[in-house]
Amino acid sequence: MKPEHYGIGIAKGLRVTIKHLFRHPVTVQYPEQKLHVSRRIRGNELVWDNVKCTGCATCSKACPIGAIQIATKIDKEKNKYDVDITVDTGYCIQCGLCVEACPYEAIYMGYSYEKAKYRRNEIIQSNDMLLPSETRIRSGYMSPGIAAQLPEQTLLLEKITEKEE
Amino acid sequence: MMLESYALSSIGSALKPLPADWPGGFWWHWLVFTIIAILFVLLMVLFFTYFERRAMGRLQARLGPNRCGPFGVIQPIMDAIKALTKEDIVPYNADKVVHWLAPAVAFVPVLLVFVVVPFSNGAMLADLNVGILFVVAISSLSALGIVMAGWGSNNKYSLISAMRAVAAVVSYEIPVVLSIASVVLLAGSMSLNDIVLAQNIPFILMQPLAFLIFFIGASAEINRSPFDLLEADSEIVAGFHTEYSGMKFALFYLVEYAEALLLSVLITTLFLSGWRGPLLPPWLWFLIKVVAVFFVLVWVRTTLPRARIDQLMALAWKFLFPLSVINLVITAIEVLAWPGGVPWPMLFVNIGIMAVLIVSWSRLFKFGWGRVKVEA
Amino acid sequence: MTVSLSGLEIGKQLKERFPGAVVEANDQAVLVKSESLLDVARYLKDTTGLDFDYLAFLTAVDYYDYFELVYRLASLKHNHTMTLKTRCYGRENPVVPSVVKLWKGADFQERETFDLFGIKFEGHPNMKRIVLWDGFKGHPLRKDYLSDGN
Amino acid sequence: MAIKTEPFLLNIGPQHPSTHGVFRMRATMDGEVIVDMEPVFGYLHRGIEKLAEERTYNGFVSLTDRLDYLSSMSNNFAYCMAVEKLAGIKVTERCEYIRVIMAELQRIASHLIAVGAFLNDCGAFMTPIVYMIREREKILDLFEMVSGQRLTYNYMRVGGLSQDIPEEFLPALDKFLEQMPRWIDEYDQLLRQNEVLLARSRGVGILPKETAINISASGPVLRASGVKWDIRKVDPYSVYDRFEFDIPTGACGDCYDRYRVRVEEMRQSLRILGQARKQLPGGEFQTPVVQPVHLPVGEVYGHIESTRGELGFYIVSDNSIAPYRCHIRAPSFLNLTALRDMVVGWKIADAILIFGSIDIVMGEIDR
Repeated sequence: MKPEHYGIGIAKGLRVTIKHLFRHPVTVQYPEQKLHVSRRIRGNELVWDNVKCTGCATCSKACPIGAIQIATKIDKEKNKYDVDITVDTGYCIQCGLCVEACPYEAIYMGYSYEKAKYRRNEIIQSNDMLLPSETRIRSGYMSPGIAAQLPEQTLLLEKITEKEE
Repeated sequence: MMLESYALSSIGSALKPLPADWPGGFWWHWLVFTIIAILFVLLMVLFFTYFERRAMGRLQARLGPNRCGPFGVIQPIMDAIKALTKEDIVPYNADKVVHWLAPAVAFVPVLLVFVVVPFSNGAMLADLNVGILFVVAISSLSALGIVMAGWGSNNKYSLISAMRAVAAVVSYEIPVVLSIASVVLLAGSMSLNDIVLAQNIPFILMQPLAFLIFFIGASAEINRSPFDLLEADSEIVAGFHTEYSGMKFALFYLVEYAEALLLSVLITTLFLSGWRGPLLPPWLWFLIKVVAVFFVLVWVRTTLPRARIDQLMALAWKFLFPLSVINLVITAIEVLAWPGGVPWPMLFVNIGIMAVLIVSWSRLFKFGWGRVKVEA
Repeated sequence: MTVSLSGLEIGKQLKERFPGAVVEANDQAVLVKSESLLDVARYLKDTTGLDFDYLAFLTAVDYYDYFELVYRLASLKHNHTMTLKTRCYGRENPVVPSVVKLWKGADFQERETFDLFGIKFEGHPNMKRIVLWDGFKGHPLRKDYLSDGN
Repeated sequence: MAIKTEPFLLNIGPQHPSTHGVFRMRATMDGEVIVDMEPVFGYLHRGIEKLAEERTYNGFVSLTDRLDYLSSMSNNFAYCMAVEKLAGIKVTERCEYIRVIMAELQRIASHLIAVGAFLNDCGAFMTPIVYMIREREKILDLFEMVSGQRLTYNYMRVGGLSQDIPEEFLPALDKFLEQMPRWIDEYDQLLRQNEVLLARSRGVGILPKETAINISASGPVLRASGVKWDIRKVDPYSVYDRFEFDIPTGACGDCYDRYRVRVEEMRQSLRILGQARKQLPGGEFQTPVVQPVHLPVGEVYGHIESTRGELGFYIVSDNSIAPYRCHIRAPSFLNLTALRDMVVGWKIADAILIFGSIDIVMGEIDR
């Protein structure tokens, strides 16, 4: 038997760790440094397009959780067909099935991810709160047109390229 | 850091070796060095916690603490404030007196040991002529605190940890003392200051095997990785300090790092020629060496997995103990063979012996044992 | 490629060996009586040529009138599989024999089936709930289960 | 034992640093030695099998992500394959290849966590897992690119995929395939020969071949015991019959073998990925039939080699829009059966190690 196990494995391991001392750390200092997320990110808070929406409630049926409620009514005084949408983002699991199901591309996933709320009732959003705005950017999930306008995703693959041996 | 270095430089140079005409004589010396020792331990522990987290972060391709103050240097102070302001929880049914006493009992011995550590030539609180015996005797006392903590917490994990502590400390004391004995043989004195003075060649070269045994044994005794079985977080949660919070936990934390500091200081003194070095002032050499040794500790901790308790015991009794006995005998013969002078042959002979012993003994290394037959 | 053995063939073999045990045998599965399940399973496991040494999974389906237990067996030796089924009747106290002695892999699965369907496995060494707590009322995977526990 | 000792009960978990979720071992200890052990779980039970009966076939895909949350892609794959088998849908070539690429990337990602967590349980303080999570992060970036999420991908659909891969995916994949082998080599250097790890894991927690088969173990746990059984080879699904790869097996089924099998599997996955990348055809990513609404009456069992073993979906259809019954054969659930036999007689430290080497995910066990 070869005389082994006299510490050569430990020495090799020590070599690997000391090598890392001279490499660049991978940590991202989050609030200061931000990476671009994927163009297709399924961020929180749905974005709703009130122009395209017909109130067909396909999204509501596709939702596996039942977080979307859609009610339509005819407003006789104004002679208008109203869509009343309520999304309980607290229940939303960000699966994107509603976006996929919508036949009119009237609902989008949100692009942002820092959408924590202080109060529970702020989580339940309806109608005008769901419209796109500066803070509610639409994500390119299932809509390549929007995806092309969003910044390119930062890849860790390209960030860590040390170790050329 | 700065304060203590200033104090060391001014007082350390003034106090060489202990001026008899110092006003107040002994008492001034006692006061000054007590303060220095306590400050040294506390400040170095603060620095070490920062340094360890930072170094470990970098070794793991992370950054480590970098938020509080420039480069995160205030982090240990913030941690201390947090620990002080936290609620102190004593578990229900705990042995309250023991639970309360344990952190103090663990901390005092560690602090005591620094009495005999020379920061510069003769710059120490007490130049005991049995210094090394004092170190060995006192330092293992802190295991008592750990046992008290384990027992007093009324927690099974803590109890397991306490039992491990007793076993580890008792068995590792022997190889550690034997390896120190060979150093003492070479130096011809038990005073730490004299040991440093004897190291024209650092003893790490003269006694590589003793150094290795001391390093392994002492890190097992102070439960540094890979022998951190007392607080093996993946097995017994946090070991003896599972049930401690707030300041009491902080004291244990302090003990842990003070022990690591003690280990670094002892290795510096015993094997790395202490405060001696060219160009730079002695106290700076001392600090550099201490930090360097601590870095090796951190490095090892980052890399190695943890041993098991029976493997820990086996390592002490089957590996380190015989090797340290052999090393002691060889050293004794060598000291007789080359009395005085610079024993260069000894250096090469010892390195050769170390290599041969380690390779041959490692043949005994076996896998897969340790299962206990359990009757159904 | 794993060969899925036809239930018809095995059903024929079983009919010769255990007359009256096989209720139905179609292309996909063999349905046996629950009393003779253990014998049939032992036969399937130990007979050379069949060697069903691997229980891929075990589960139950609630058909209101009866519970159907599905055993999917596989043989690592010959790389073939088959599905064995049995039925147990009654909603109060349905009982089937346990196959833990043959395949230890059935241990947790039988407990789970007991937990979620309320089917007792006779001969299981540790027949108690596994994913739900002990005081839980009802068996949730039954089709007539309502969330209030009735 | 000469000394008469009294056994005591130790609850390892459900909140414990290394029980990988809310798992509890009710261990009867004699000092440090475990004399009896009973696994207790169910803290994460969500009744996914029941939920499947109330969702449409496509709607349930997003819930399969929550089964084995470290390998959502494999779960999607298995479920979609089972439903397609029942509905008789043949998916396009391109879709099959993309699915295989995703499943293999997922295998690497999941094994990285498994190996890292195992080494962490072994006491290597955070280092291996931090390194490995860094590599996993690169894979998650790729997944995020195609599906928009980093953990619950919900990428595959019955009859295809939700979207085609974006154009920047393939260059990134090439880069990953080029980098990854070097990193795996480095991890091997880090701890493969480490004496402490060898002492801790060699010969510890041996699962003999016969027992492994008898307890229906699968995946790396079964293969480490020396059984050459990989669904990708013995029952090739999708397009796995077109790739060349080996099945790494262990010698005796100890913890070290399980660790090595996982590392070797990562290498084999890279081989498959390389071939799949080369052969990836163009064309449609989805069959024209997108939403199967009413599936024919019948039952089907579709299984794949998930990262943890044989993941199967047994689906009974009654021609309604939802499955009548959907049973999930969860590999970690069955691998866990072996735990008691492996643990008894070993010390508490080994128990943690053995438990870590089985590599369970609680989401899959409790379902």
